[in-house]
Amino acid sequence: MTSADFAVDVRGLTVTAGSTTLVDDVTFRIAPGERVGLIGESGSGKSVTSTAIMGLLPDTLSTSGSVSVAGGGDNLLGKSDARLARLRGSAMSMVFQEPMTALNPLMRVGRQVAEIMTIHRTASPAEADRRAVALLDDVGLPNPAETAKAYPHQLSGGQRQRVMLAMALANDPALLVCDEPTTALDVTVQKQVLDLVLRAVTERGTGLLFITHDLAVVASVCERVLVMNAGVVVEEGPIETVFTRPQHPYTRGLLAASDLTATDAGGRLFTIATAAGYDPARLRRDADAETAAVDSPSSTVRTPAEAPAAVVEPSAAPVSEAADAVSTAPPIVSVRGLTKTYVRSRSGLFGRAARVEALRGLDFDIREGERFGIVGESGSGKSTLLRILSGLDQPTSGDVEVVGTSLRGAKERDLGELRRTLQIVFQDPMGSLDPRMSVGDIVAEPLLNPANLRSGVAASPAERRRLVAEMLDHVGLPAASVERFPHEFSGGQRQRISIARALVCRPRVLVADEPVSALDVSVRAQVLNLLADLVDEYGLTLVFVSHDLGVVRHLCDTVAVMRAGEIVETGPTEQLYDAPAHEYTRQLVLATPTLQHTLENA
Amino acid sequence: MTTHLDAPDATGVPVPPPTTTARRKRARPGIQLIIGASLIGLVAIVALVSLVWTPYDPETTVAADRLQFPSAAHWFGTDRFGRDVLSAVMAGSQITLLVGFIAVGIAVVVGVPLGILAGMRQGRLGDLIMRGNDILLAFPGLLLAIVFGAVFGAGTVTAMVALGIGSIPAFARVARSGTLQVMKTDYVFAARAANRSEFRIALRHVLPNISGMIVVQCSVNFGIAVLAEAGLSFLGLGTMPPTPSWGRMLQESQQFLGSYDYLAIAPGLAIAVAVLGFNLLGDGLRDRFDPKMRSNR
Amino acid sequence: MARRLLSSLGQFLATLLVATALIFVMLRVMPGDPAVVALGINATPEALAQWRAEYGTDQSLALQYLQWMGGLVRGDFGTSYVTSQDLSPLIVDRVQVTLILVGLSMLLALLVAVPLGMLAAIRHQHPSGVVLSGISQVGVAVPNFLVGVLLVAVFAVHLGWFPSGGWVAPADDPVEFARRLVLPVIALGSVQAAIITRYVRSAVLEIMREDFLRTARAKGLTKGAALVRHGLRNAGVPVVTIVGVQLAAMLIGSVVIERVFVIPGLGSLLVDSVGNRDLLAVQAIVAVLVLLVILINFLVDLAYTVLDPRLRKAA
Amino acid sequence: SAGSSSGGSDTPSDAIVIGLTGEPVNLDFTTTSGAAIPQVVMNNVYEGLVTIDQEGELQPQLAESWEVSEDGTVYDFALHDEVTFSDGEDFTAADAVFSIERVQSDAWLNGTKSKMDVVASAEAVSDTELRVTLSRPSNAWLFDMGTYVGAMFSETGVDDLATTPIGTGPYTVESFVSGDRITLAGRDDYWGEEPDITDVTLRYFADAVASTNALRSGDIDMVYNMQAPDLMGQFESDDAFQVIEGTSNGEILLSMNNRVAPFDDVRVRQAVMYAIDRQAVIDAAWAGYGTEIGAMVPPTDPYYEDLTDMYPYDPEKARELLAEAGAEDLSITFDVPTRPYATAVSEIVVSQLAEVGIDASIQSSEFPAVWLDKVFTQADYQMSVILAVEARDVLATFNNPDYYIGYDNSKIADQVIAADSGTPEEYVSGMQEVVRTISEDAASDVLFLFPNLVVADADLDGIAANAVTESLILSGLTWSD
Ligand SMILES: Nc1ncnc2c1ncn2[C@@H]1O[C@H](COP(=O)(O)OP(=O)(O)OP(=O)(O)O)[C@@H](O)[C@H]1O
Ligand SMILES: Nc1ncnc2c1ncn2[C@@H]1O[C@H](COP(=O)(O)OP(=O)(O)OP(=O)(O)O)[C@@H](O)[C@H]1O
Ligand SMILES: [Mg+2]
Ligand SMILES: [Mg+2]
Repeated sequence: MTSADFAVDVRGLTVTAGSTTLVDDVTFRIAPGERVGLIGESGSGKSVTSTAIMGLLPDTLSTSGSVSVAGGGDNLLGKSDARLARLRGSAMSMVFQEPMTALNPLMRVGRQVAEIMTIHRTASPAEADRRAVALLDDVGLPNPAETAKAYPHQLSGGQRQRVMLAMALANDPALLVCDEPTTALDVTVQKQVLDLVLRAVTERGTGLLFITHDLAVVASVCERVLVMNAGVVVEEGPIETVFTRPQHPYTRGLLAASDLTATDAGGRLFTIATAAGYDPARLRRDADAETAAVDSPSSTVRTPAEAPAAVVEPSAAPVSEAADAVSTAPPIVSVRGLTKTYVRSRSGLFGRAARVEALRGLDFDIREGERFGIVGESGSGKSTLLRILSGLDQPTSGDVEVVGTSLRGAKERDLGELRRTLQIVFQDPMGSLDPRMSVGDIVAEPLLNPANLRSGVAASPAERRRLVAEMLDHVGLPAASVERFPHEFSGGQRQRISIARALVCRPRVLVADEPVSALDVSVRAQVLNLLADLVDEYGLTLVFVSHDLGVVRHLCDTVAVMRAGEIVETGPTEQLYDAPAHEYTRQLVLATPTLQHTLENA
Repeated sequence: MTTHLDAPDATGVPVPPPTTTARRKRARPGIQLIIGASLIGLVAIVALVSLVWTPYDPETTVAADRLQFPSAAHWFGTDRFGRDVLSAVMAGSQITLLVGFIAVGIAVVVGVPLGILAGMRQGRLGDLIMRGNDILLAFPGLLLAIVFGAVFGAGTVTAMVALGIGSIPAFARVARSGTLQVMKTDYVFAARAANRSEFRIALRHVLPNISGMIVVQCSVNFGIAVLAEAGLSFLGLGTMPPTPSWGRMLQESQQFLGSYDYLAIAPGLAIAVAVLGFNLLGDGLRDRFDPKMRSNR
Repeated sequence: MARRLLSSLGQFLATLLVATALIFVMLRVMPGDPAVVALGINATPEALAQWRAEYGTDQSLALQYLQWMGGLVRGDFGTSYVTSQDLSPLIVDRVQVTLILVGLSMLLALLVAVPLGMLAAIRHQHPSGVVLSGISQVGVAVPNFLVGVLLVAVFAVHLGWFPSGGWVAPADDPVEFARRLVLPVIALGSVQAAIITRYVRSAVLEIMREDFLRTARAKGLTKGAALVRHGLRNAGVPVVTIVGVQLAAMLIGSVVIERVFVIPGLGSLLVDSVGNRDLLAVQAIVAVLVLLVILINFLVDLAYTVLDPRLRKAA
Repeated sequence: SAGSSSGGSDTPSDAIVIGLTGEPVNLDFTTTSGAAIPQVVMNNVYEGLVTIDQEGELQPQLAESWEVSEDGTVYDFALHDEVTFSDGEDFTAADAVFSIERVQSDAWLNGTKSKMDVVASAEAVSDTELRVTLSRPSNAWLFDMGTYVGAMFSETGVDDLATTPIGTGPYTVESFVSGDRITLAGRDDYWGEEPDITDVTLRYFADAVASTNALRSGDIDMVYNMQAPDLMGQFESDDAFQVIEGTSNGEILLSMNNRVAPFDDVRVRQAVMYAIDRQAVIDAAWAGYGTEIGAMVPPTDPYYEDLTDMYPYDPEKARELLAEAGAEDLSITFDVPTRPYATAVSEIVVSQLAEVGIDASIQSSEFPAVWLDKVFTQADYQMSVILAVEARDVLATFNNPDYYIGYDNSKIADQVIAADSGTPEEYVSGMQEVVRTISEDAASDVLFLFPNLVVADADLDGIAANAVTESLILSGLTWSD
């Protein structure tokens, strides 16, 4: 076997846990320098596949088939840990998803990078230290000599992921496996890291196995893609082909659900179930149009492409109608000079408190019936703002008025009106539901306080049961759900429970903090459709936070862009996208990978 | 001290996270849980039975029957006053359980609300509670028991109360760190947004979600209390005669080591069984409440 | 770092202040008139009054507290009511004994527990790991005085290999000192070893699930090497915590072993002084024990900072 | 250790290690009570004018001889010449005067000082001649001079009695490691016969088992006054050891509070006397060691009389007496000090009382502090049990209505004075009468005479096993080979 004709060769890889098969007969081969993507929904077996290749599966799982790595001899499956250890980090290496936990918190990062060279004796300790700094420089870390002496917690997520990458590339492996390396990162940082991976593997001729659930990302990095569903590779081929002419319905479904610019005849997003009416080819055509738009920022109006009959252009139409009505309505939320400074608790009698300026002077209005989006990267203060709007936290200074209640210095008893009119949906569908309460109790909880009800009179148990049942029906959950507990539901269903709880008292304002970012694309579309429907149905004012521009664009008519506690730009959605006035907004738009965009580049 | 690191608590038991996934799957109870529960069950049943029946009266001395080796009449033999050792071991389980229950009970009743309060009211009040807790931490239960013995007279009650007070910090810490985690969850925010009072939140959300950790801590401290009571009785500062107590039986048996070993074996085994039972139960519960740990044991 | 230290120090002192006040008040409510205990059952009222005046027990509480604290600051614990001896040298002696006993026992415990705990964690699915774990589980459940009594019965009385107890100062006779310490250190250390083994095991198990350990393996380290190079220090924090907690508990818990082996430690002195109603001695001993516990907590705190760079910038 | 087989170490034959229980808190018996101090220092460090021998007889010590005046109030002592204190000072009659007067002064706080009340004056006639004048004749006084009240101090050596006792005895205190040991060293310049064993270590054990373990493992050579009689059996069958049951002055006294119900009724007290099977108590509580004596007078006292038949074990009679007193189904509390003998005895006593219908519930009183405070000082108790160790303490116990027993001494007070002031023969018969009266009134129940159990290496000779006074006399000890 010559080591030149493949970076990795996987044949009939099957992984089982007891009687369940996690990965079923997977076969693929990556040529040196080739970039292959592996996509699929959560739980489809992507990570198991990649860990199996690295030989890092827990002992409780059993494998069959064969895995060969360039320079690693024949089948690695079942080889001893010591034998595999010689290959890991030299012939093949891996970058993991969670940059926060993948590095040893107690070791300086320079040492961690140098270690991979000393382990494999590819450099003397002193040489390794020196090369580590060079590698950190290679991956674009500022001031590499200093950075080498830092501990992981002193670096940002993106920086840590660069360190991981430096580590992975140190010994020039034939194969680099990246398991969702950018999922935890902001879009702007994601773009930098992706560019870096791309450049590194191209320069070194490294074979790349890139795992992600984000179709746009895979399109921007890889040449070829494997689509995995329930442990089986259902489709494989060049990106172009697979994404524009998918053969398998599952692939088509993924594409449809990922495309937030396409809606069906009813103006609703496609889901995997409704993907039949979706034409993937439009991506290619859209991409062309998009390029045009970005290329000529002067053109503020987007020209709808010649879409097939079944596909109607994004929600632009209904939204702009609403927008007109909205602009005349009185503000339901009014924010002036809002600041919030957190004082991290002192660590002792003489310890000085650390101050975090989470919000630094915000001004904006939200009008009745408006769909107000807030985008911004992690830590920009989005959640803080929402907490203040919903009266869960106090502003440090400035005025906030929500439905006529001034929140500055408001006591809990002054907030009755606010609590009745404004409700929240949170990001993590599991974390926002008390695992110890039945769904019925969870949804009924807001009804327990008579102050929350329009009537102001306590609801009888029977009344409560009726309202809960009605609400569950509205969000599309079976009536029997009442008796069950959150863990018995899927992520999408949990988010429905959360929405039901928020709406059971019929609020006028719904505040949603990244309600879909923890969800798979397939479910994401369903929840977004539901939200849109309910907002219409109940005539809600929506305040919607997301870091995903696509989602905001689909749902909101007005967008505020936040950065480091400030709003850098506000305006009608389309205008902001098409003619970003602020440099940061422009960066954001450019950094966000969209299928159209990347396919065009491919 | 600034040991508010939400690292391990006072007894050093790593704090399991709140049981967000507690009900996940009805996993089969672990072997530790089964053994632990059986041992404790055994002790509890013996204690209950001894309330109404023991083979002989454990306190009545029969001079003629002193120091008899185990026989059909006296399964575990008799002690130097001619009392039946089996009866004494059986009755001794009452004291053991009582000390455990009261000591743990005091610690839970005082420590848990304090911990929850400290966790929910960060700031002055919370700081104050935890400072007080740190001070209390400087007085180990055994030290309190010895000093309280001097102040109030040594005895079972003093021992229970002292051991209970001594374990308050452990519970306050566990409760506080659990509460801090629960308070960060979105379902607490949701409950706030739903206009629920802090008291209701404490009752409906915090308490149920930290109960797993508390239960684990209880079983750990139960074991600690049993051992401490035995140690105190050994020093003559625990349960006073004639009430049978395993620790004192062990202490009295010392002079018969080498000639009447059975006198030491019975109470020694009884202590080990009870403590082992509680420890296994604690470990088993921890595994159950902390699914992360489950796969690894 | 310096600020953190300073702040810990401040808390250390504040805790100490409150704790001493607590001790003082607590012991004043202790029944039993020290004068009667000291002078015995036939003492005349005049003699009692004279005694009280001499030792100042007839003064106001606040004054007595201030005097006591004043002494403490100067390292003077006062003169015992009962023994008429200067307490400071006595307590210094006893503290040394207890610290040697406890320190050596903890050392032994760590030497045994760290490797065993790791082994039990690495082999948690193999029979050997399960057996180790079981042994430690049983070890935790055995009262240490029982271990002590058995050790004496076997190794001192039956085999005669070691003395059955007693204490010889290291300066007087280092060999005898060591010989006499063997059994008590084993008795106290073995139970601690069992306890710490369990904590090491669970800390290592915890670490073995960490992402960065997987990273280490992905770098080319075998399971064991990854654990040693990257896991141990991380497991250090929980282990340091339990060592601190156990040390604090042993300071007073060793009294039982001191009793079994007739070792003149601080705990025995406390129990004796309580029995003699030697108020000042009890007060001083409790203060010293509390000071040591607080000191241990303080050191544990510092150890965290040394072990974990994430805690350094706090404050 | 010296001479012992198993230890293996070969300490020279002039050394011994003795295990004791009950450590002295300091060495100053003039201000601190408790038998542990005189146990160490009397006859070893301090000497008296006279001493009490193993049979309880008075023997001359620092006084070569003495004469008593016709009326029994003037004592002329002829003192030994050439006696020196351990600080080098000569012992003279002036020191004796100083010592006697010191007991009467404020410097002496211990309650036993009242024993010197009877002395009117003491004067040094010459360096070797001492005259003591009593305010009235007293048979008890000279005996008391053989106990620690009669210890002779040096005028210049009383500054630091707590740690540095200075006396004329054969030993000096070399070191005192509290909680562990006291070492004594033989004096080169002792006036009398120098002891064979000059290097004595007294080790203190909180627990009897630890002391016998130390003996078995060869750490110590003798356990004196052993508190775990059940261990004796093992040593009796072992040739390497000798076991001696000496007598003592200590009576195990089941005290009843004569001033409070139900024990203010003599019938109830008598019922208790009949209810107790004393031999059974000795057998179960103290493994058969101990002697029934029937009253608070040990056989070594001159006025001893066997009164053991006065209250035979007769539960039937006890029940009758109780019925007569209208005290059936009696419930009492029993304050038991936390001492091994007391807990052991109490468990049997409670069992026996239960048989006659007295329900005694045990209440532990920490000893000494709580017991002294509650039972002794405040007399806040119904029944208790205590080992009364002081020599000739029957009068101290019963001839004082304010004492915690609360015995109404109106019947005996005059008899006592008469007896003490009379001739030795009158003293004996008078005291016997007093004791009989006390017993008839069942003032309290003397359960048994506490044995002084000694286990020692078989090669050790000269063990003073009878603890007639508190003192443990070391000077006679010698290794047999
Ligand atoms: N150690 C294991 N034992 C048993 N089942 C496992 C184990 N590891 C993973 N699985 C199961 O294997 C399936 C595939 O998991 P995998 O982690 O590969 O999914 P994934 O595609 O990477 O998902 P995600 O996008 O969420 O990372 C899941 O159902 C998971 O529950
Ligand atoms: N309770 C708090 N105490 C101290 N600092 C806080 C607190 N909550 C938030 N912060 C800080 O305020 C800043 C803004 O946080 P916020 O959670 O609002 O950001 P975000 O935009 O929602 O980020 P993400 O997208 O990651 O959710 C961050 O630097 C954060 O660390
Ligand atoms: Mg994955
Ligand atoms: Mg957020």
